[in-house]
Amino acid sequence: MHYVLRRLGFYLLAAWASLTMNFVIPRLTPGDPATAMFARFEGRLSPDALVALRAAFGFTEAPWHVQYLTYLKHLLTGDMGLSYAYYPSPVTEVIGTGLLWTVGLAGCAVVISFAVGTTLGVLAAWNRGGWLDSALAPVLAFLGAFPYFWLAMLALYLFGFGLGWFPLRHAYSHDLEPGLTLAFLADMGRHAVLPATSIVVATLGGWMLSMRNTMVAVLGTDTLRLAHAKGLPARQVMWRYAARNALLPNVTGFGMALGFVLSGSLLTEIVFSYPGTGYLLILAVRNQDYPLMQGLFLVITLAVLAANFAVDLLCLWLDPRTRAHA
Amino acid sequence: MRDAIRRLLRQRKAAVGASILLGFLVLALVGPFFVQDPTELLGQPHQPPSGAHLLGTTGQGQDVLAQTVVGARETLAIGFTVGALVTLVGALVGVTAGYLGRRVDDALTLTTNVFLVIPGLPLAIVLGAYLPSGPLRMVVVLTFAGWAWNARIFRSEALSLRGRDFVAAAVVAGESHARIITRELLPNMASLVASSFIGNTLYAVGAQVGLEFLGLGDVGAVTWGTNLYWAGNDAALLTRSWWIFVPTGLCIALVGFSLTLLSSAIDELTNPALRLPPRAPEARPAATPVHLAPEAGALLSVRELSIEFTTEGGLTRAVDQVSLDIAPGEILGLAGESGSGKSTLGSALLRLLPPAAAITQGRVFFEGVDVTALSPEALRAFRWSRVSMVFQSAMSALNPVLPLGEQFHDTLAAHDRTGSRAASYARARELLAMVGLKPELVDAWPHQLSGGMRQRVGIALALALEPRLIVMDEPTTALDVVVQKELLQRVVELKARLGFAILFITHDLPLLLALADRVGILQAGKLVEVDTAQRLRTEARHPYTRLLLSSFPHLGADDVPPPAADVLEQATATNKPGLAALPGGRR
Amino acid sequence: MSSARWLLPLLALFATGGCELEPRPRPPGTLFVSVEQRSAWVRNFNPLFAGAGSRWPTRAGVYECLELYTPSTGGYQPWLATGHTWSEDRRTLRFTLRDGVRWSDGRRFTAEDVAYTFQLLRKHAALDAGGVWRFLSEVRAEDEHTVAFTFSRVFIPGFGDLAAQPIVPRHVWEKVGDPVTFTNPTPVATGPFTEVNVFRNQVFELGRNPYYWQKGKPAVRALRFLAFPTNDQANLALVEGEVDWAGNFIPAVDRTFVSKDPAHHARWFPLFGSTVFLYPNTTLPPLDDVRVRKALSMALDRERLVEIAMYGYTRPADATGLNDAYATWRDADVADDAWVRHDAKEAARLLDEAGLRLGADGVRRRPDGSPLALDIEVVGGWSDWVRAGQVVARDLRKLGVQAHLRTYEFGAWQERLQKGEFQLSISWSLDGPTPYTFYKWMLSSATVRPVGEVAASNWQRFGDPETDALLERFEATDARAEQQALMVQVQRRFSETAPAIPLFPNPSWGEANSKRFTGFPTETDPYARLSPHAEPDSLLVLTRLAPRSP
Amino acid sequence: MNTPLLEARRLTRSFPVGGLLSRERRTVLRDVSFTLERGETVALVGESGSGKSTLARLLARLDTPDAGDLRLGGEDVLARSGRAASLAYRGRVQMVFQDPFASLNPVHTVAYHLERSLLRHRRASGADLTPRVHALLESVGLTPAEQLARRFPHELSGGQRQRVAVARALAVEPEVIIADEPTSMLDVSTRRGVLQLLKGLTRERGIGILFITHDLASAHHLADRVLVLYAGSVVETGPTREVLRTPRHPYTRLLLSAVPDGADFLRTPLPARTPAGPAPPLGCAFAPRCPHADVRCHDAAPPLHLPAAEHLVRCHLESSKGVADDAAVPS
Repeated sequence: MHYVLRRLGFYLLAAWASLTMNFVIPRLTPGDPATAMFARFEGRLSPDALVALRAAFGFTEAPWHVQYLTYLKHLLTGDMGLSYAYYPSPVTEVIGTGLLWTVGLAGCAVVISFAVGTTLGVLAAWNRGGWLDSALAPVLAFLGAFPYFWLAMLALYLFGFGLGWFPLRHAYSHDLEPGLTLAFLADMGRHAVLPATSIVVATLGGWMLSMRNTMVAVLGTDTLRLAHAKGLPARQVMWRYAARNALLPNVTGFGMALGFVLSGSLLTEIVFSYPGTGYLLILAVRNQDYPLMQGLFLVITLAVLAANFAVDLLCLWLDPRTRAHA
Repeated sequence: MRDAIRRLLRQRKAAVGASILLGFLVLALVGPFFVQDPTELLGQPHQPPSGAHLLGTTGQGQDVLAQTVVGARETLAIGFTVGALVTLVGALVGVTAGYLGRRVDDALTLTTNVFLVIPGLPLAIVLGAYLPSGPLRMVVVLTFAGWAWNARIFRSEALSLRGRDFVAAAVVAGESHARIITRELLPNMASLVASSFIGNTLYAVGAQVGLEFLGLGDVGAVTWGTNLYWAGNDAALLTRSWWIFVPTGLCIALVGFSLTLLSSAIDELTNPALRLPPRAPEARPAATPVHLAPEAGALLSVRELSIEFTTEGGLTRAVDQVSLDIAPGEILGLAGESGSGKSTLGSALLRLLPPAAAITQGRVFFEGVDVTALSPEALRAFRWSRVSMVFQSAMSALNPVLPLGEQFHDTLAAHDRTGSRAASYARARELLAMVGLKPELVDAWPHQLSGGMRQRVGIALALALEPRLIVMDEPTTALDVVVQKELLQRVVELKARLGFAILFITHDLPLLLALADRVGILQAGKLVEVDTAQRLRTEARHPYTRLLLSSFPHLGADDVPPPAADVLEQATATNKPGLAALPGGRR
Repeated sequence: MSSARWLLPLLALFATGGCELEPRPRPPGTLFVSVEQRSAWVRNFNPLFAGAGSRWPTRAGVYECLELYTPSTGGYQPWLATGHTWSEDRRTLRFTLRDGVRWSDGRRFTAEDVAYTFQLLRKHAALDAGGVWRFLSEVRAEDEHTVAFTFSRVFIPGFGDLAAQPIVPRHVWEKVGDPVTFTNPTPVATGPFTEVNVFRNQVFELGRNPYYWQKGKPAVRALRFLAFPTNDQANLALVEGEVDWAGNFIPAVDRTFVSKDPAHHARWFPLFGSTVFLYPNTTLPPLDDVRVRKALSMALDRERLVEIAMYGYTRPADATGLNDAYATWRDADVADDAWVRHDAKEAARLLDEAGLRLGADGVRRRPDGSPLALDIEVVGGWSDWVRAGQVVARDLRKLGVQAHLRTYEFGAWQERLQKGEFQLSISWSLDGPTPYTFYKWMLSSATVRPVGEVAASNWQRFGDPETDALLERFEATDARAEQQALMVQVQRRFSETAPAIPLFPNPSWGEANSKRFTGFPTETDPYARLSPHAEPDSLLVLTRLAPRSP
Repeated sequence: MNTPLLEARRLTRSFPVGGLLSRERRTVLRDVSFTLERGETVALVGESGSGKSTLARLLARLDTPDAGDLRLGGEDVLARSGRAASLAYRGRVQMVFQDPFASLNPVHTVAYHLERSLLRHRRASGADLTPRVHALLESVGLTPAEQLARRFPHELSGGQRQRVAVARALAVEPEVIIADEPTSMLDVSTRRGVLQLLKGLTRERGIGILFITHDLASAHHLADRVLVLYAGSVVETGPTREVLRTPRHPYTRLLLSAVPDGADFLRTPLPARTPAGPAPPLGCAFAPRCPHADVRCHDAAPPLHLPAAEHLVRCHLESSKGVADDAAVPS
């Protein structure tokens, strides 16, 4: 338990540090949201509105430390304030429109990519020099070299626009009532195919390569020699002895990737008009929507921390050695 | 260094990667002089590829080819600059943290970890908003958002190097911190620096293109990212003008691919295990046909056995026409120095040779069965049930992620010696007790045991299927003498009870003489002498045996005097192949 | 792996051409509109707070105003009010309200609601986007159908702000704690569409007001809005026929959209948008010299600029800087002034005259010998203006000016512009029902702020006392002839002083697909602007549209 | 009495266990005292984990003790700090590491390693440098020196590398060499040569050698005196022959009985018990394994006793024999 508590302590510290950074960075940027808001009307609003807007946004000239304490206090109470860009809707509501979809799309894509890539890596390492290793690995590496938003564009162009096999945009069809009905789930799946595939294709090679390399190292160990010497069936040696041991570094990377995708999928979301947090973030930055930005940062950061913590626990379960420090 | 680069270029991966990259570099440097002005509106918008515009025109009527070629320049320039900067910052922070340790390390590591969990892309976006536009902004933003990962890698590398003796040796020699970092640590990180630089460049190109695609770069410049940005803005999709974004995407992918190839080539260079192992040599008929038949009554008969490795320099013979026999219940010792082929010989009895090695000549007969001719399935059944093995490094040979009971169960189940998991565990408890361990340890994980205990587990495991022969490959080398003796006493006791034979492999001749019935001396793959322990101790004939005997200081009696000079010369004159560098060869 | 396997054959397949995406069945009579570009909808129907991200058409479709002005016809038409009268001293304005108007909950609409709405504006300054309470002193419901606005000074242009104000029901808003932060999830309003049938993150639908005061209207059953985060996606949906009405910038619109179905696909981009300017910072030499400003203006090839940056959707700006909404105000003589026409020779001559002579290296130098280097600032993400900036920079370089385009993130750019910390910057201008607003922003001394202080208008920081006097006279007259005469003089002052360099008037983007609905405004039937962005014109369009009979 | 060349008094070192916030420490060395004379070889014997390497690092000034004194020629080494002081110390005390594959930097040539030591301690410079390098290589038996000097470590065998390491230590002309298991990683046939080389150093150059090993036979072969370390404490010390012939401490006896020597090696039982429970916090660390342990051993730390001349034992059993006076023993 000590180990778990220690990790938890680190994550709390990291959370605090990133929250502080979240507070500082937006405030370093020039300009203020009222003028930004004003500007979005491109001349259809009178200059007097600016004064009114400033009043409405409640700009305080309070010293930074006071603002900071208020900021922390609000966060602790789950109050992220009102979004400027979607004024006067609360940030939580705005984030709520996208979070689940991003987590769903990016989460599924990363999990699939990780699972498939890792499996391919295991097989490639097991059959060194086989077609998987010598042909598929370079192909995947080549596909992985494409920017994934570009793959998304191409997929959209080919399968959505050109062939019409998949919807061009959105997470579900507008005429379906969201719910746990078969029709809706099928529709949702159809919508997720292209965006998820573009992420999977772009990241598959990385997982495969890293798993293959760790696996190759494991294959050279005495653990594997012993397993072979014991006359264990090949499949058992491959999965239970080699893959289990090679999995750990990949799992650690998986924690990192989960967090990365939560923010990194934003390009894909934009290409496919997927109602995720990615576009919200761009919108928040363009409008200098501090509360929304901070809210998104908070959510993304906490998600990353939680994912890493979960991965720590997973490692604890996967690797008894870490339990020694527990 | 130059040697390393030469070896790198010999690799096909590196050669392909380097030539693609070089091609793009040349394109970026020279290309812009040969194409039209990429910003000039030369033709009609959205024109498909034609003679006038080889790759068509953009939504504004600019030449796509010109944009692609000119775009390479800034994209690659920023990519390489950021790659270098991120590597530099990461290396500086990481090496400082790793080398100085303590407080500095704590602070820097915490900072690094915090940066690692803060999502990079949003960070870059926000930072980009603060800085004035231009290529410099991209460089600063990407460096700021990307250094942490590198710092982490460099820190762990610095940590592992710092623990290496040559750093301590440099300290003892009186070198300064700065000199140790620059002349001792950094040169050893050359390959890490190179692969980090390449990886970071890959990151920089990708992130830069992504940011520019979002319109967060300098959209006035001509780069690959802005090309894609304009492709989106100029309705490439709507007008079905695939030629606007496809060439740029392909270029990015090719550059990325070449970088991936290079980095994987560097990985393979530094970690030979990643390279495809050379093909094992084919078996050859003996030059002079000999009658290969097992000795009657022998448990194991090795006949004219030769094992060869494929190495870069060609074939190397690790075991050279060795013949020996082991009687039931006998302990045969096999002594030799590193590279003498003793472990290779031991593994060959179970056909456990590394991929690059193969039995090229001779036979191994076990109870009259030719082991070298067994089918894969028969071999699997043969292993462990007839001959089992104890490794030198039971510490690392046990599967760290399975409790001991599982590892026993796997073994028993693989040979259909168990009805259920419960039965396996019961048998495991029995076996553990047999080697003097507490039966409760069946639920323990390997890391919870000391080295001596793990070696006992190794022996218990070797006994699980009641084999007739156990190959013990330096089972006590890593142990303290007291533990060694406890263990060996237990082994001898079990042997007396269960009647198995042992092939005991070690470099420790005195130990062997005390333990074995007969001892064979291996030198450079050849069995130079086999005799009873008693006789060897007093009247060893081969000079090499005598050299070995004299190498060990003795406690009680006076030391054995070194052999006379001529004998020594004769002993070492035998060509010693450079086997130390072989995979599987031990130092 | 699987994706990799089918990707390659499909690339080949694609080369032979694909098929169209089959459209999903649509609810009949439902109009699909694309106005706002959002990745997800957030429920907000607050019509009062202009800064709020309320869903379109809250301000002109859900809620309504007293009288409607549209530049496409150039006049006001009665709406919630049937008419208005000024008192003799021009200090009191009375609106007569329409009889028989009901709120969507069935309650009657009265003068009390109008008075209450303006009281809310008074109480909450943030709601008073037009600043009406700077010239009003009182608003009173004189009887059920009469509202009287008492002015604190004579200010004729104030009528426009009052007439355009969306009116909210008193009986609902009385119970609202803070009208500024109220998201008004279920609006009670007088407009044609008030019922929120569906509201999800990707789609929302507005249904008809059961009590709408125009009998038999609206003919459209419901409005449906899909969330498109980018122009590209919105345009695709339009081209595919998913969207019936949109207000997007579409590159090469005739080819990409209109030509797909010329019988039904229509676009109308009248130049009613605000004029885009190249603002010089007139506090900095040599930009304080009118000859230099005019020289820079004459260096620009505007024909080419609008072709490149705006796909030829607009025309070069004339010397008045006015867009086509003010066609009736424009003085043809002034408009024809030479300083906005491309004339490199004359530009060079003017610069020489201003002492900025060409050096041997082809770069013009200031009298002190330093090269004349000017930075043009523009927002990085606004692609049309970036293109414009690229053309401007190239043209200025031809003149011997070391011109560089600098792109900034919006906030940074905005701050530099407002604080006067720029040399040249590309930005918009301000519009109102009359050119008064536009020129006040351009020339009024009252709007000049010192450098370093944020200025909401007059970024070039140029005040002309002569114009101040003309504008003051304009504020006090409602006689069209006099207004016209004054504005001609103001236009002349603008052309003489050239405080900013006009580039082109912005089009008002509007596209329609008449496959399922008829009645969209067109160039030949300009009863309103086609652009759904254009408020309050959307009210006119929404009440005119009708589904085609199947 | 002369001041000893190197003298350690009650050196103690502990390391923090656990994370940042943990205050727990594990004592690795406890009150270790010994002396080393010119031309003398002292062997430090113990099993892995006994603190041998920690002691070596302390003596090489790679680490600093928590408590205790270290004197070189009577001068308090720990009192002086700073780079100059440490450089001066390193000019007199050098170290040879256990693993010759790790102690030479793979990117530098043999010559580089030696030149750095020579330059750093101003033992040679300029034109003098190369001849000195060659001479050093020859002095450790590496010939032809010119050829070997140009090689990289990976081009040498283990024995050759260890000779280079010795040559590097010799380059600074030290008075003390700390040899941390210098032969344990070497091939058996080359071990003897390296031991002979070290032995020669004490004889010919009067260098004092602290020889750290787990192998009693090597200690017997090389050392004049021996210190037996168990769990961070010296349990027995004295002249090598004396200690190995008549071991007094049960642990020394255990170690001796485990050395494979003679045909009946496996037949003689080990004089030890299976450890029952951890070492008592106050008592003797060896108590759980000691066949003779009684109540005292679990309750109080045993004092050092002097059963014979220069022969010290830390054991209750010995002290009860009452051979020598407690007070006479410096501890």
